[in-house]
Amino acid sequence: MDRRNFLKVGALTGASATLTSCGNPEHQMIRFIPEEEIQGGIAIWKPSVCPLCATGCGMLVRVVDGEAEVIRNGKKGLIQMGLARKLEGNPAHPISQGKLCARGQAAIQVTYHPDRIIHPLKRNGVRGSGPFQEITWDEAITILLSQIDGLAAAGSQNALAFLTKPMRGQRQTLISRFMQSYGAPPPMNFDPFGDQVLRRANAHSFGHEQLPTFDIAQSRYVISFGADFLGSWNAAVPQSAGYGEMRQGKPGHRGKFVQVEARMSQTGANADEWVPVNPGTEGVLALGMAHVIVNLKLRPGNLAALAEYTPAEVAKRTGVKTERIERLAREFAENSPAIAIIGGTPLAHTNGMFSALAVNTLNTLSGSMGKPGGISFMPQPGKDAPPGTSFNKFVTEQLASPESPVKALLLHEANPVYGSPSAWRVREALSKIPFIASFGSFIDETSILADLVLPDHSFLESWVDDVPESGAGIAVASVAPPAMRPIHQTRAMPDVLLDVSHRLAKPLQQPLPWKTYEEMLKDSFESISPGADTWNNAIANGGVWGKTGEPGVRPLVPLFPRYSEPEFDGEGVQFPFHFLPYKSQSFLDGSLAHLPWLQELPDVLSTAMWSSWVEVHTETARGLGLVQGDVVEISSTQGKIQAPVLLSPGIAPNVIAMPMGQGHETFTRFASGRGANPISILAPMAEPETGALAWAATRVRISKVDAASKLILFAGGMREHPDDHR
Amino acid sequence: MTRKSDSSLTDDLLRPVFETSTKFYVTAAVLAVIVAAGFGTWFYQIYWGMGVTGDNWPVFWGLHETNFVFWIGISHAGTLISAILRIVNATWRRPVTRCAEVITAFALMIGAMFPLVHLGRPWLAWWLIPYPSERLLWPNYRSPLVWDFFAINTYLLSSLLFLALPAIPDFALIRDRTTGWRNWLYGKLSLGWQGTPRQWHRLESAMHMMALAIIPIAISVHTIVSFDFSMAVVPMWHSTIFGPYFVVGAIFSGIAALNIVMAIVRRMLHLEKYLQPIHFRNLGKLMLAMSLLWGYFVFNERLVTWYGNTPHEMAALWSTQLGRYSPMFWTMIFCNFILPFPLLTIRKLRSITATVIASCGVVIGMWLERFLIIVPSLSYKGTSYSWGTYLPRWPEIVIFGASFAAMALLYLLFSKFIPIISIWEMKVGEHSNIKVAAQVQESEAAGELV
Amino acid sequence: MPHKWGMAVDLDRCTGCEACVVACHSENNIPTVGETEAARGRAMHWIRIERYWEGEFPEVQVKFRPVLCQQCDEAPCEPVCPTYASSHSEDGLNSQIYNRCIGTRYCANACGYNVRFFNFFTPSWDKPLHLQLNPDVSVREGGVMEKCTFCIQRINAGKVSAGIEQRPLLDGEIQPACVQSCTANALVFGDLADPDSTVSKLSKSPRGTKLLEELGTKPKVTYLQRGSWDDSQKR
Amino acid sequence: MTSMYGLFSTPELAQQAVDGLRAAGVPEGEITIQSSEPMEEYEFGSRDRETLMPWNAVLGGAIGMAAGYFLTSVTQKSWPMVTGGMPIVTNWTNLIIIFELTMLGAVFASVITLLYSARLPGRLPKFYDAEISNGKILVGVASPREMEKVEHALRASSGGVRKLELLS
Amino acid sequence: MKVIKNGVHPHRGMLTLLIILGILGVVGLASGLLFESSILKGQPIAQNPPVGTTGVFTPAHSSVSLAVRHFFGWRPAAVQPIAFNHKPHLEQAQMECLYCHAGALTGPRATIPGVNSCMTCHNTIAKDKPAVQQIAEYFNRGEEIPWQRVYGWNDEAHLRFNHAPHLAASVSCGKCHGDVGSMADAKRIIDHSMNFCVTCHKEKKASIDCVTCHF
Repeated sequence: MDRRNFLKVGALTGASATLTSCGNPEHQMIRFIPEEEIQGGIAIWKPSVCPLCATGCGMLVRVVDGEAEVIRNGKKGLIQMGLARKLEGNPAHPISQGKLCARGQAAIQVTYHPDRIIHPLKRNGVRGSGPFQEITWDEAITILLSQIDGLAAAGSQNALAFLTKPMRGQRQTLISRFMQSYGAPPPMNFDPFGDQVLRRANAHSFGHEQLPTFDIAQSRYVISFGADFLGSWNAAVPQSAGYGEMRQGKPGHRGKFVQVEARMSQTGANADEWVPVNPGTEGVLALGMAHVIVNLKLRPGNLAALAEYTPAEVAKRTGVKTERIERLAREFAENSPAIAIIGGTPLAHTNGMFSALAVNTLNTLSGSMGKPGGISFMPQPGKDAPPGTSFNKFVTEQLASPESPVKALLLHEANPVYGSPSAWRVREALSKIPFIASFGSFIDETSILADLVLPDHSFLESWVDDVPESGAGIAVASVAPPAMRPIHQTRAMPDVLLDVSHRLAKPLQQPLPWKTYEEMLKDSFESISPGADTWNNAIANGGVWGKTGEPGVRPLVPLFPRYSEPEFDGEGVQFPFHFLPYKSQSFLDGSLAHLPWLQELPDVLSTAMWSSWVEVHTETARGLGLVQGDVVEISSTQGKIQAPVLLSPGIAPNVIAMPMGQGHETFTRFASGRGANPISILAPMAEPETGALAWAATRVRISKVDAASKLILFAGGMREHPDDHR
Repeated sequence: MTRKSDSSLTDDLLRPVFETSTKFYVTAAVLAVIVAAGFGTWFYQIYWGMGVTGDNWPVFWGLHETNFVFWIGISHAGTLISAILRIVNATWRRPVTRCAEVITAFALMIGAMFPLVHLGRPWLAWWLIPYPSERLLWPNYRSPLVWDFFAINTYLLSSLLFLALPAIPDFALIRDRTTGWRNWLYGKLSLGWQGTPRQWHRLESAMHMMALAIIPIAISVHTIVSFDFSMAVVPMWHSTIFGPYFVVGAIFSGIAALNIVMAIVRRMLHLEKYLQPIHFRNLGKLMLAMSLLWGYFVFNERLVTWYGNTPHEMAALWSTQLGRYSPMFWTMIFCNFILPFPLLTIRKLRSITATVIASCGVVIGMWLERFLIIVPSLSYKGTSYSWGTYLPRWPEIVIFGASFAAMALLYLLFSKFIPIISIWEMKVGEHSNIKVAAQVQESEAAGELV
Repeated sequence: MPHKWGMAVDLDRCTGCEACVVACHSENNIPTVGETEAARGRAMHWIRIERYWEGEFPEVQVKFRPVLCQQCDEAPCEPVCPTYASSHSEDGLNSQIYNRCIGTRYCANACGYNVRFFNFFTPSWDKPLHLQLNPDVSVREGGVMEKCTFCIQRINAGKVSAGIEQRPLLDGEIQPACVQSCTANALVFGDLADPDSTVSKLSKSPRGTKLLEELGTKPKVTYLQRGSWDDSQKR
Repeated sequence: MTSMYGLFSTPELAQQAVDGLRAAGVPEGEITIQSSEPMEEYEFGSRDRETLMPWNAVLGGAIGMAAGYFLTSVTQKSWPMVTGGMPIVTNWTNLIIIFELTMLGAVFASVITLLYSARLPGRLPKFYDAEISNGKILVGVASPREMEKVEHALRASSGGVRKLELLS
Repeated sequence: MKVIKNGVHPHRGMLTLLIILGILGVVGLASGLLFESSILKGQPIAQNPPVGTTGVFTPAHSSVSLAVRHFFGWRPAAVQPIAFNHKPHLEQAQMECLYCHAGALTGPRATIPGVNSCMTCHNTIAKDKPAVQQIAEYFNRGEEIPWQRVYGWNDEAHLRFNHAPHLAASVSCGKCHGDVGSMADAKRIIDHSMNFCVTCHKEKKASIDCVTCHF
């Protein structure tokens, strides 16, 4: 053979013990022949998609060869394989624009997590107590088949349920098709801190039941009502990129940013003006501004509809000074394009819908809808599957009913036992279900209830696809092949599902004709944009994107919502403080608490690591005789938790706030038994129209308890120039 | 004068060498165990890593470094003082010099251990030795730690010689009074000393030359130790008075240590006849002078910082005056200033006991001073976000304790094998007993004046 | 012609998202010390976002400032090292040579910015987390000082490839992990020796300041102070 | 051959003996004196005092200084390392090393001079007498030419005189 | 050029000292452990069912003896599982080093060839030779041959060597690896000491910056 050819073969097998040094015990292990083409020591970049939040950033994965412990035909040994080493944003991808947030970069630890489930498991003891035993994939799939066929045989197909975290793209399609063609109800998704309220409001105002996309880069004035849009809310990465441009991207034009909220978030920390308001009155302030704008004829509008929102009245309700309201309104109108953003806490009150609509009204008045520097909605190519019902209080009540309507539950990466108020009694409800199979990669509070565990590949080991809901002005459909070969005996959930669907007693060949998920993706992408090498380009670039269809916004006359008073659980005398749980910058709603990098990442405002805390205003604390690190008991009508106090000047004196994410009972060695879970003491309040959990509608009291503080702070001083004692 | 006193004197001073009580063995054993524990802890620290100490970010230096400065300071008791006294030819020095020089030798050895103890990778410490290596690299002569290396070794070598040379005639003495292995051993040690006028004279003049050389060396050593801190741009460290400040502090703590040691030796070896109140009184006066000097330096340091009022320096300053470290600071002021002052000035109080009490206070106070120089500055360095604090953990404390045990043990063994008071110098002293007596009168007169 | 690597940090863009912090951990094999050690103040973050409160409620503001090794031209950390473990590279970086470090921790004390971190224990990774480690970067053992290197492995790799292709390095060709990941493009890295590079231009900006300039360490990191709404109104 | 010495209980007697020996015409160089302490107040105790020690010390210091200078500057040049924007050869700091080595040189020089000129370490002469360390002062002559004169001279000042047969 | 007989080390003088310290070290650990239990323990595993991976990766030496060996630079000569002979490959077969050590041209690591690349030739050539049959056995078992590295540095050298630029600067393989063609099995005949590298770097006007190699 000729030389080039030979070199290729040489490269194919590549190096041996070059990374591990001499004397390393791994040397005694046998080494298997590599199963892929490897260039020893050379880094390759492969596209992928970040699975951690709803943004759907496109990533590039840096793959360098290394030696992994694997099991091949029963023998343990080392194999040289391409290993993902680092995640970076995909510069070509319209959402991530080459960037990736802290969480996204830590996603790589999901793949290499020491507590990842490495083979199928079968429950082996009392449900929920933990002990599992290893089984083979054949056994596992047989069990699953028998259960599902059993239901079919009994004619109770509708007793099969599928519970997932919010899903998009072809995975969502696959699951709902599977359920539909089997004859089961559509899959449920669990997302209590999602934005159903805002989506619904947008449907009312703009005809899109979807999260908005903000062109912050082009806008000159951004006012945000409680939205942590630079940290944990909506498409944080592209929003941050836009924010940077708004600040310094346009010479001579430094856009202004105002944040309205009761507790300073990471986003609020960047604001030029931080406007604390009484919880639940954000919408009032928005309409107050609208009133001023219309009143001053800065924009045409129906003043009568806003009659009750005179600055004086609004000032009384919100606690913001009249002149400030007037000034903000004028600035907002005079510096177009201007954007008003609402998200997070304001929507988590019982009057969330009102606030959302109020802010939408403000946006409509500003006239920057659908324009550069304004708000638009992303086209959703290939989105044929219905979103699926949301798993909430009402569902749990049905499940908890003596005769549980669900006989078999398929679980995928949803953790309602941890993520819902204890008042929902999710654990009890799920325990009633005779059979639970989990596809998740970790044992958490919910999947520990499973009878059967079929561990999924990590996103780096499997085909990934996504259709982002917001974050870019153009249509985006991401797709990527596995970045590396699986390191454990896991199988991709979609493949398992397809396999099962074909091996059922009544095979679902017709609705799900594909052998593998890859084929399914290929078909769908070729249907999105027909073309010879669409598919190859897509998997090479990490997706397809472009101007398919206009970012449609139904032009609307401003719609003026009727005011509804926010309701709170627990009356003011006994429970003097508003309790604001908020999505942790590191762990979001808690699904990322198992990643050591994020545990050790100092929260940017509190600088806390490895701990949970409760933020109390400095003065309030002085009143209660509390100092930094004192452990307090936080009690609501629903229960009590303990957490160390963190003094903060950036929170309203009548509010205490606590980050979500810690307080896991069972979630890997890094998260288990650490800190407290604020969600557990939330009252089961709901936003009436959508039934979404109103997680900011709980009032609490705090009292000092005698306990060792677990507050670990990275920083010493709070202020740059501490006052001296001369 | 009569020559008989000679032999009796010789017998007194040699008694400890020849007679060994069980008390000796017990004490030695106990001390040895403590020292072993210290070494044990050190190797525990080497095995697991520096993390077993309380050091952290940003306070990377703690107890080990404090002890380093402290012991080097103590070492300034002996050689320096005896060298000065030698040059001014103060005859009352004769019984004191060797006790003092021994302190120097051992305190230095112990002090020089701590830079090794505090290293993250002590097995590489020999990279400080300048020698042509296959790495083609040499030590960095800009680093105060390398200066330390040179200065401390110079000081140690010359102190050891300064201690060893005048011991030769005493070895000869023991040689002549012993048989068997002792005779052999001391024969070797005495290098065949005969005591011809020539030898006596050369010895005297060599001691004189070395005394001249050792004074600047000693001063340079503690100045360089102070450079370890003052070279770094750290609040309260980066100051030009550190050199003299440290030297004074060193002599201060040194004299205190000497007083304590002398008192113990006096009691344990029954040398009341030779170590008389006069010696304690004179050293006490020296100590008082140092106390005043020290107080003056502390005042300067604080005033200048306070007046300068740069933000992070103020933080470090106030943490010692009113803040987290203030209890230690005020204890230090009490021990180093308020306590010794009356005890050493008021004649009625002035006794050996009083001097020793004062000395104990000073030793404690000076240790605190070193801690207060190192830790608060590091705690309040740089941007306030990165401020920190420090608490020692058991390994540091054990090693700290062991260092004292080591000092005691070495001293005990030394006094076992070598007369702790230079016999031939005492004999020379005997010739001028009258003169000494006269001096006593003088000094007491001086005492009344105070 | 030797390079002079420098960085500009636009405090007006920085959102405090801390993407840089995790990027740095991921790129440079920085150990995760764990809860106990973190509680003892041994957490390692080569780059950190300093947070300062200003004013009182309700008129309260926060200032974020990413702090990493300032790669001083006249670095206090360098001369104090007895073994040259911390010395100046040809490109003006404060290079930290792990194998030469004997662990005096003197450099960390001399550093006015507290950006040096010490391996108090030999780090460990629960398997298979170690499969993520970057093979282009050393894994430091206990007793060794470490700090931000401006991702020297990326700089060297860039130089090597440029050298093999016999072409000059392009501005922006080399990006440290933090710069690459910065979501708001607040961090800019480049060659200060090249007057046309973006970083040189930014470093000359009127908003530019140096951290603790009074120490006279001549940092190569420039901080562009936040602008204010009123300025942009005046323009 | 024989040599002869006397042991004297007081320096005065020793002085007499020495004078006597001189009178007997014994050359200065042949008179041996040994004592357990310096006798500088007495004529016999202050013999051959002249020494080059101070000059040797200075010389040693000079050598040390030179060594210090070369060690520092040469090694610094051998691999030019830049630290903290300082010059390659940093004389300010090198001065410290130079100083220490100078002092070390001086100390060593004076010690070496001592050992050399005091003939240390050496072997004990055959007629050393342990009585010396009890305060006796030895005055003697190794293998005198006129034995009687010496003996007479020594006896003149009261002191036990011993005669030794030296086999050498 | 210094020739190494197995286990010549740069600093023998430290041996005695180290032994003494070693003895004291044992005493030390004993007494130390009285006070405190293991430091290097991983995160506490709370109520997690044991489903994950076990074991810990650390750059610490696996044993004290290994640490000592590294410290003195003692390293036994590589003993290969199969008596591989470079000579015929380079002389008869006229192959170049880069045929098998292909990585050197493009990347940091020269790469020791895997069994696959042996078989590309040896499934036809010299099949009767016992050594080749051994190779075939490995191949059929689906295993790599556990070749041992001949050169290379200890981890604590923190050396990031990259072959590519050296080849680009047309440094011959023999310069650092000797004339492997003339040896039966490759021996470590050149001491890759810092002196060796730096001297050549100086000759070639290459950078002698510390961070060129150590990072």
